[in-house]
Amino acid sequence: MEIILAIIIGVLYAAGIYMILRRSLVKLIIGIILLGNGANLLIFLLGRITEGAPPIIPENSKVFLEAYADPLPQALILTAIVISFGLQSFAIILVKRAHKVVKTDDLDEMNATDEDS
Amino acid sequence: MLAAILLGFLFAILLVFTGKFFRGKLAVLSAIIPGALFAYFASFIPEIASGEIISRTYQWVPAFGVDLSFKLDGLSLLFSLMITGIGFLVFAYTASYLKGHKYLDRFYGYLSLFMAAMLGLVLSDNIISLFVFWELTSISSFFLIGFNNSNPASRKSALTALGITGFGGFFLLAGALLLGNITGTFTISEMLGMKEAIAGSEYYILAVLFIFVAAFTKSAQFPFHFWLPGAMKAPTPVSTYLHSATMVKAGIYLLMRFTPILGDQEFWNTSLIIVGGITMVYSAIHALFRTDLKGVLAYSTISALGILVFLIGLGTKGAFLAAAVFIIVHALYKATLFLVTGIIDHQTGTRDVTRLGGLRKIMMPVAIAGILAAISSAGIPPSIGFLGKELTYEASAHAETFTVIIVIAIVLTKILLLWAGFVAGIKPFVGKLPEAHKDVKAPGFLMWGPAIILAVLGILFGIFPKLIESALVKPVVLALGADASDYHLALWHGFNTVLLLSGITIAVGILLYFFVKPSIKLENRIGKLEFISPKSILEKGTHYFGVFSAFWTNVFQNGYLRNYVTTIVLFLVVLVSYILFGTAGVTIDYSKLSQVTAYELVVAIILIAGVFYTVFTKSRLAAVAAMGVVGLAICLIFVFYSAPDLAMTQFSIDTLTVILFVLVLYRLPKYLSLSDYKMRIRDGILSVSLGAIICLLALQVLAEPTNSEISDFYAENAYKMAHGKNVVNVILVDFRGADTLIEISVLAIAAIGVFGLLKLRLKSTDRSQ
Amino acid sequence: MTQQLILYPLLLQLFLAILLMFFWRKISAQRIISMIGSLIHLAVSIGVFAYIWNHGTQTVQAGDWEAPFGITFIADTFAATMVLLTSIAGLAVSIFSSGSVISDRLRFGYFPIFHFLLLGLTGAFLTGDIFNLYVWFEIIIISSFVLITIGGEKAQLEGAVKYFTLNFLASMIFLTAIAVLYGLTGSLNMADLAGKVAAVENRALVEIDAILFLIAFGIKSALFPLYFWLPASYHTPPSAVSAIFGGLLTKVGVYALIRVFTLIFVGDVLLDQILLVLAIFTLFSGALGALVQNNIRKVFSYLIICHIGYMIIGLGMFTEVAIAGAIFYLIHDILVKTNLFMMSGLIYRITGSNSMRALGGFYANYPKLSLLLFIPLFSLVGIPPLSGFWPKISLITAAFESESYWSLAAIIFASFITLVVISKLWAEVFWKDVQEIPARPKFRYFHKIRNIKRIQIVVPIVFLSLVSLYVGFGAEHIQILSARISSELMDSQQYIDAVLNSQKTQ
Amino acid sequence: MKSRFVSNLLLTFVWVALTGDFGFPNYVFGFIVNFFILWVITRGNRDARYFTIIPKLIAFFFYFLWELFKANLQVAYEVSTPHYRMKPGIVKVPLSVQSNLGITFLANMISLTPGTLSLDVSNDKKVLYVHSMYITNREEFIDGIKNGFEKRILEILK
Amino acid sequence: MRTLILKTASNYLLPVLLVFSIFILLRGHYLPGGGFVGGLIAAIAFVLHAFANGLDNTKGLLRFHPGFLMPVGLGLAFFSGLTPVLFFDDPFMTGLWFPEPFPVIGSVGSALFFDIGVYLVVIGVTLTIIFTISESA
Amino acid sequence: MSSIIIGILVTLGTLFVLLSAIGLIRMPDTYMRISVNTKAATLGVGLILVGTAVFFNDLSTTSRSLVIILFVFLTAPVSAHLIGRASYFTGVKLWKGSVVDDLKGKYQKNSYILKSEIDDTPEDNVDHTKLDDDNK
Amino acid sequence: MTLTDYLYYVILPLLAFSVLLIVYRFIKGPSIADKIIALDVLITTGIGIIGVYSIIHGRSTFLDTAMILALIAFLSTVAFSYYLEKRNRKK
Ligand code: NA
Ligand code: NA
Repeated sequence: MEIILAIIIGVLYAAGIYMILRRSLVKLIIGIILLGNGANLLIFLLGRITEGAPPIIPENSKVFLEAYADPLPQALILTAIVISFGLQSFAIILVKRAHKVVKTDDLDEMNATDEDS
Repeated sequence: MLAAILLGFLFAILLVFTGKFFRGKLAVLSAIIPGALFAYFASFIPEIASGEIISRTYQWVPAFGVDLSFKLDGLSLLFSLMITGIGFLVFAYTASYLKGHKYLDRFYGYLSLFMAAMLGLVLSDNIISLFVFWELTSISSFFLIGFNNSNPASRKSALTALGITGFGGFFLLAGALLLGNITGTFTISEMLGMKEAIAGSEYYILAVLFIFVAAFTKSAQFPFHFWLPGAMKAPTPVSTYLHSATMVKAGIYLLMRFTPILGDQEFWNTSLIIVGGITMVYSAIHALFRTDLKGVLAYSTISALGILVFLIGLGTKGAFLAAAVFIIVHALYKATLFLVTGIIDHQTGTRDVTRLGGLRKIMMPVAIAGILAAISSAGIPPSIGFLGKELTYEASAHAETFTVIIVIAIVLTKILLLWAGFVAGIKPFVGKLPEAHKDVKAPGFLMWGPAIILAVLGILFGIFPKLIESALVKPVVLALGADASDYHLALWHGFNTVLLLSGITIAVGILLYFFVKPSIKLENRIGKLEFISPKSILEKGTHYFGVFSAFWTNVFQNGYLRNYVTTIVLFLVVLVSYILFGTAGVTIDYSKLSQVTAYELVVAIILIAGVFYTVFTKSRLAAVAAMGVVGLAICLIFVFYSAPDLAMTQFSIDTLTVILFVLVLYRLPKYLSLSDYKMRIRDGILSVSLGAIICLLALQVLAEPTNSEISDFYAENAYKMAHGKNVVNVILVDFRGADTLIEISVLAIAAIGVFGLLKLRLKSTDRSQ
Repeated sequence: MTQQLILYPLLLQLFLAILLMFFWRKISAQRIISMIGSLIHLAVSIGVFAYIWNHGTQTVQAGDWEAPFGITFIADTFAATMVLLTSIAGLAVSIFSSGSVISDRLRFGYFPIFHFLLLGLTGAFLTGDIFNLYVWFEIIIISSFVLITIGGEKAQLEGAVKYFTLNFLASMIFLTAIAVLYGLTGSLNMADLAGKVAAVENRALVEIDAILFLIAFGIKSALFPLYFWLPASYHTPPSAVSAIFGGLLTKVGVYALIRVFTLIFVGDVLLDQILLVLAIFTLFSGALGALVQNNIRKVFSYLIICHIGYMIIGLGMFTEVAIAGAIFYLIHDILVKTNLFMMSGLIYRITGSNSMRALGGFYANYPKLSLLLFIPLFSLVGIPPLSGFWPKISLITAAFESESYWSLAAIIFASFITLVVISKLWAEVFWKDVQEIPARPKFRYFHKIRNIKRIQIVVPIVFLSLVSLYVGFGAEHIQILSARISSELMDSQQYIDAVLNSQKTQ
Repeated sequence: MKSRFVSNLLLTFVWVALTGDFGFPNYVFGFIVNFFILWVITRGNRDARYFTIIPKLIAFFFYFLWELFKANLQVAYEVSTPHYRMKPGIVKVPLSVQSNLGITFLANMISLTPGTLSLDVSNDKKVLYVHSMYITNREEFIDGIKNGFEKRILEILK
Repeated sequence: MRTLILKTASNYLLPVLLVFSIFILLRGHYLPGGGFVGGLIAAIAFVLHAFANGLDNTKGLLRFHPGFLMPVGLGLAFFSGLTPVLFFDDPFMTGLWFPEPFPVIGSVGSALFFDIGVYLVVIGVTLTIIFTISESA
Repeated sequence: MSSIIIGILVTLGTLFVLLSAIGLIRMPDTYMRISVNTKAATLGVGLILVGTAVFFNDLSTTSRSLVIILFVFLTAPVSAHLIGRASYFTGVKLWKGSVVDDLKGKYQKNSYILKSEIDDTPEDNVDHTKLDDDNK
Repeated sequence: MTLTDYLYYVILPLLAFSVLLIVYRFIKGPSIADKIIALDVLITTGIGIIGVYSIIHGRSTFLDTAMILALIAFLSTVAFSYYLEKRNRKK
């Protein structure tokens, strides 16, 4: 499965960047979300995956009795997911405002700040 | 000695706060400072003449080996006296010249700053602190040259001067550090003993080149000379001070200071002779084509500096002697001529020599000063100029190679300089007084006094050379590493070739003066050749450099976000694939990977289908819905691989994101497809390469052995020590609780940001505040 | 209580941020809390610095979980210095903000976010955990997103879209790098990683991971060719915001680069070469960019990029002298860049413009202010003995020692262009005759605002100018500090011991 | 007051079911938690009425299951055979139930039964618009609903 | 949305979802769940209510601006981490636990208060964002 | 024994899910697709979860399974109603074989107030011919 | 054949096949409502898959995720409907 997950991650990275490279504001956000998912899955995969063994200590035991998945990457991803959520919400609103104020859908037309002034 | 240097700085700072006080009649009082300093340095003459060297060292930044160590030997004494002596006269002169000027206090501030920096420069025995003062002279001269800063030309020449001398400054720093690197010390007097080591070092040429660039830029040597005529935009006291005795001589000082360390090498000598030679001839010729008095003086100054460089390059005892004398000669007559020019300009309002004449009738004392200075400049006996010229010819005639060319060059230069001296010192005073100048008033004593003093000194030292011989000249030669104790300065050395050359020079020079009058026609004629001058080449260069800068900047900072992203991703792809494919080689160890199962495959397929649909659909809403499909697939992946917490969070957050999208979606732009086909292909290739690289990288990493030390610790202690069984949650709230605390702060900030973005509407008056 | 001392700057900032949120609409109270809090923060940071200086590197294991299992906070001399600089710049900008940021912005959380930003910076300097560093980076970028958009003007929003996207990209690359690092070593503690990364057999993967870190931090620190977000956005927000951005934001990227490349990825020739090449191009591009700008804030923006090159060139040469130079430059640059952006704000307040073409006559009209502004401007140029000069001694010396002549050329080139740019700026803004800038009705010109506000705007500039004068004239102290930091960085064993062996000795 | 107490009790049962811990402390804790929640949301549902007649509910449940199963088979047949035999359409069903809860309950039951879908309730709460796949006889269809689900719901909610 | 069905359903779903969210919050230390997910579910409950009943009704229900939960939650989380520093001179965020486990909840310690802080912040943040957007959409 | 019960429950559930999936493909218009799916999938999942409850045979799992079933059965019809109604006024047409449309002309344009009788203001009402979909 | 094998080799592929059909409908549309309903069914099916999966692995923990799915999948449908209503009203 690792190989499939690796391909999925590759697809998410590729799609994320591809969408960011479009000129449309909405596509930019979607690209950001896809890229974020890709990065999270990468942590997940590289922290090594285990099937059917959540890192939860059984009810009547103080330690794990059998194999368990590495909990640390999961905690990291949780943190990353929540942070990405904050960033994405902000991005969505930023784009909405930018669209309203700058009055363009086209990122290519948002280059006034790079021009000499 | 530190106090002596700091005095100028302190005075400058004082002026910031007490400026009003010195703006009025009391301005002349500020001359007390250079005057006192002159007296202070003059008191060292006997000691220095007897061969002593006075040193003082103050700790500053020992961590860098940078001290404020000062050394007063013959060379620095001569310069100190010129700096303070001429400084004294210029300070006094200014009080009258800029009388009532709104910013007189500032002017004195810059002058004092400059004087102090100059003193520090010539007294420093630490090459880094020398550099510090060197830069301070550049920056204070920037302010002096740009004093009339409302005039664009003035600003431009200040910028040019700072640009050129600043440019040279960096080379001085590089040279200093290189020398420090070779010798292990920044103290100049310690370097003296390491002459051989330096010359033998593989970095010798480089070090010398660095020092040369510094000296040549500061002392206006070809092809860096053109900032100097431009600097004539400054008020005349500035020109007097900077260009006769001080700033432009800093480069000369530097070369002299390093002669005993770097000199006596073929590269050193030949380069100096060539550069000095070209400079003196080139600019002496140029002087011929000027009508502005200050222009004439500027070019003759450059030429004189060329002579000095040339003499240092000759490197013989005689040459050093000639250089030492010529420094004094030049300081005296050039300062006089500048002062005189300043008076003329101040009284008549013009410096155009073609429109000047007969002024002796109005300002006799000035005329006397001018004529005496011209005589000295022409090297006519009994002026000290004659002495200087004789010594120069003597040294040239003893040059080891290309003697004839050298002699012709120096004689030609001297002839032209005679012309220049006469034009500046005599021409305005003789002949008929133009109608326009009938009502010109005579200048006050504060103006002509300093000129007369300097002019008279020029004659006095010529008649009584003993006055300066052992006091000033010989200690300089000693400081340059030669012993001239057996030599005696005198006007008369009997009939010889040198005297013959002198005669020819004076005769031809005077003839030239009578036959070639300065004229606009001449000036325009040379103007046509301006396009090949270093100045215009540099200006063109600067222009194209600006064009290039704009081009380079706009290539990268082109305003298109997608290009920025492309560059970054391309950079990543290229670097990573270089290592991945170039040095490592990709191998995938399938044995370490687990089996692919059917339902996993299906999850993968729906995820990829969702992604592709998101990317290629033309509807925003469908794209958002497809993101939901992707989110569900990821959630299922988390479930399949034992991460229920993640699955829950991922799904909740996905749903919230969908809600967010939906709430703003109809305010968002349409899901446009703006890129053309070619761009899509290009971006597609780039994105796919990134995806492929990440995929391969992941597989490579998976083939590496794992280390579960940390997760084992968590598993072991989650319940026993942290009282929890959901290890993920225990990590989040306990083992790595700090992460979580920050993370919720991130959320709170995002919420505040959203709130502000949507609710804050600035009134139009508050825009951009 | 001294055991926890190094956490106090962090805890204080977090406390301030939360406290300020409780005072949401009471902006006068916010101003006072922010200024007093920043003052206390400075005092605490000085305390921390003094303690580290006297007692050496200190660590705190958050949650009392021994390293490498919990999150380690560690203050070596480098970190303590950065925290101190943050508090100095923070205090200055806090006062400056009180005077210059309009109340509408303050009503929407300016001060809480500002202190969250300082919190993030402090945390990034103090953490000894790579993922924790990521989280601090996120708090920094989200705060900066909010600060850069607060007010939501057109230019701000345009700049912010780029700023956001590229910084988000950096975060993702950072995350990717952490994923690879964790996959290779199973650890996140930086001291622990130092040993574990060295033990990884597949060096190519380590190299690739280092490249990923380089790009992630390179974007943050505005290295060539990753700097685009900076010139696109730094001139758009209120100048108080630009000030803290210009002074500290890129520097935290530099800090991370230095940290990671002296502790975890050490001794890789290829990486050092890449760093050098990037640094040289950074110096070059930044300088050229600065040369062609007209808006003074844009000039400073490009100069930020340019001067990042000095620090990275020091890291790339990787000798003790070179890194000491980089550190010295870092210290100098934080103070001066913060000051310069505040200065641009002052100029804007006075004239209503930041365009060099439009401005003029400053020297004639505000001589004392001009002399004040001379200090940061020419400190930046490195006119000796002002602060920017000294680090060049180390850098050029290092260039000779490592025979890196391209570096030498780049250093001289960049210094020269900086000189040209700043003197041109001086001539235009200060010397040129005053131009008629159309008066803006209702604009809160400097002469129209209350006295206390004027003081709040000028005092921080004076304060930072004095500090940079101290750096210049007291270069001895700074150089000793830089050299000590450099030697600590080059000999990372003591850092590792402080983290991993502290429990064993207790 | 009474209804709030009842809902509090009901929610306590939900809580206990969720946690799967039937110990007494859990009841107490669940009660406290739910009391707090009701305190927070109290304004929204003053007109709340809860089902109290458990047997009727159970009977209804089995009736519903039967309807569900029956209709599912019909749909299964439809889906798995090649030709369409449907006569779909939207039918207006007049409502006898008055309360919001009743209407919602009815509409949902109709939706849950295969082949029919409650599209919307008119704003005056008089009619329910139902989409059905088999409208052979319009009146028969309406009667089926009125005598089936609606009747039972009216009984329960009485 | 003017739909009676949704309105009625959401009024019944709201308390259920809130109960559920607290349930998820409290069991997080033992089973999947915790402050994040709990907070998200609580927020989603209110959002659902807002969709069905209109924003003003939901806001009326809450009685205070949801943004207020952010400093409260942050303060709680911060304070639970600070307690060991202030009172026990232990490092920041050191876990403090009551010696005996409580019924239902299990062991009670600073981590629980921390998680409650997280819960409040997540509710505050999510609702602030969504309410703000709804208001200005 | 319990395995067989579980097997039957899960198999039935899965078949219902499959049925709804096929229905989703086969049904000719959106309303019928909604109609088919809301139930088949719901019933299917319900059966699978009953199977799960039987399998684990403990209180906590059973109660969780029941809660899921409850949630699914509570929300599915509401979803169906929402999406069905939205389909109607966004202009999704009934299958050509439909025999009756009592809803026609009863949604007021813009406000989507739904009337129980057709009144005399037809110009206010939703007009299917002029609405388009996001897809187009 | 054990129960686990049966679930793994018969039931899961069947559910997977259902998922593919649903995704097909999602992509095909044609109306946005079809996509939304497909997404809804997909999530419901996901709940079923999780149920089966938890039997296979004997870990009831996964049901918690199913619980979340059941609860909040609803909300995205609500949101989409809300959008459709708002969007059309705006026209
Ligand atoms: Na190291
Ligand atoms: Na959790």
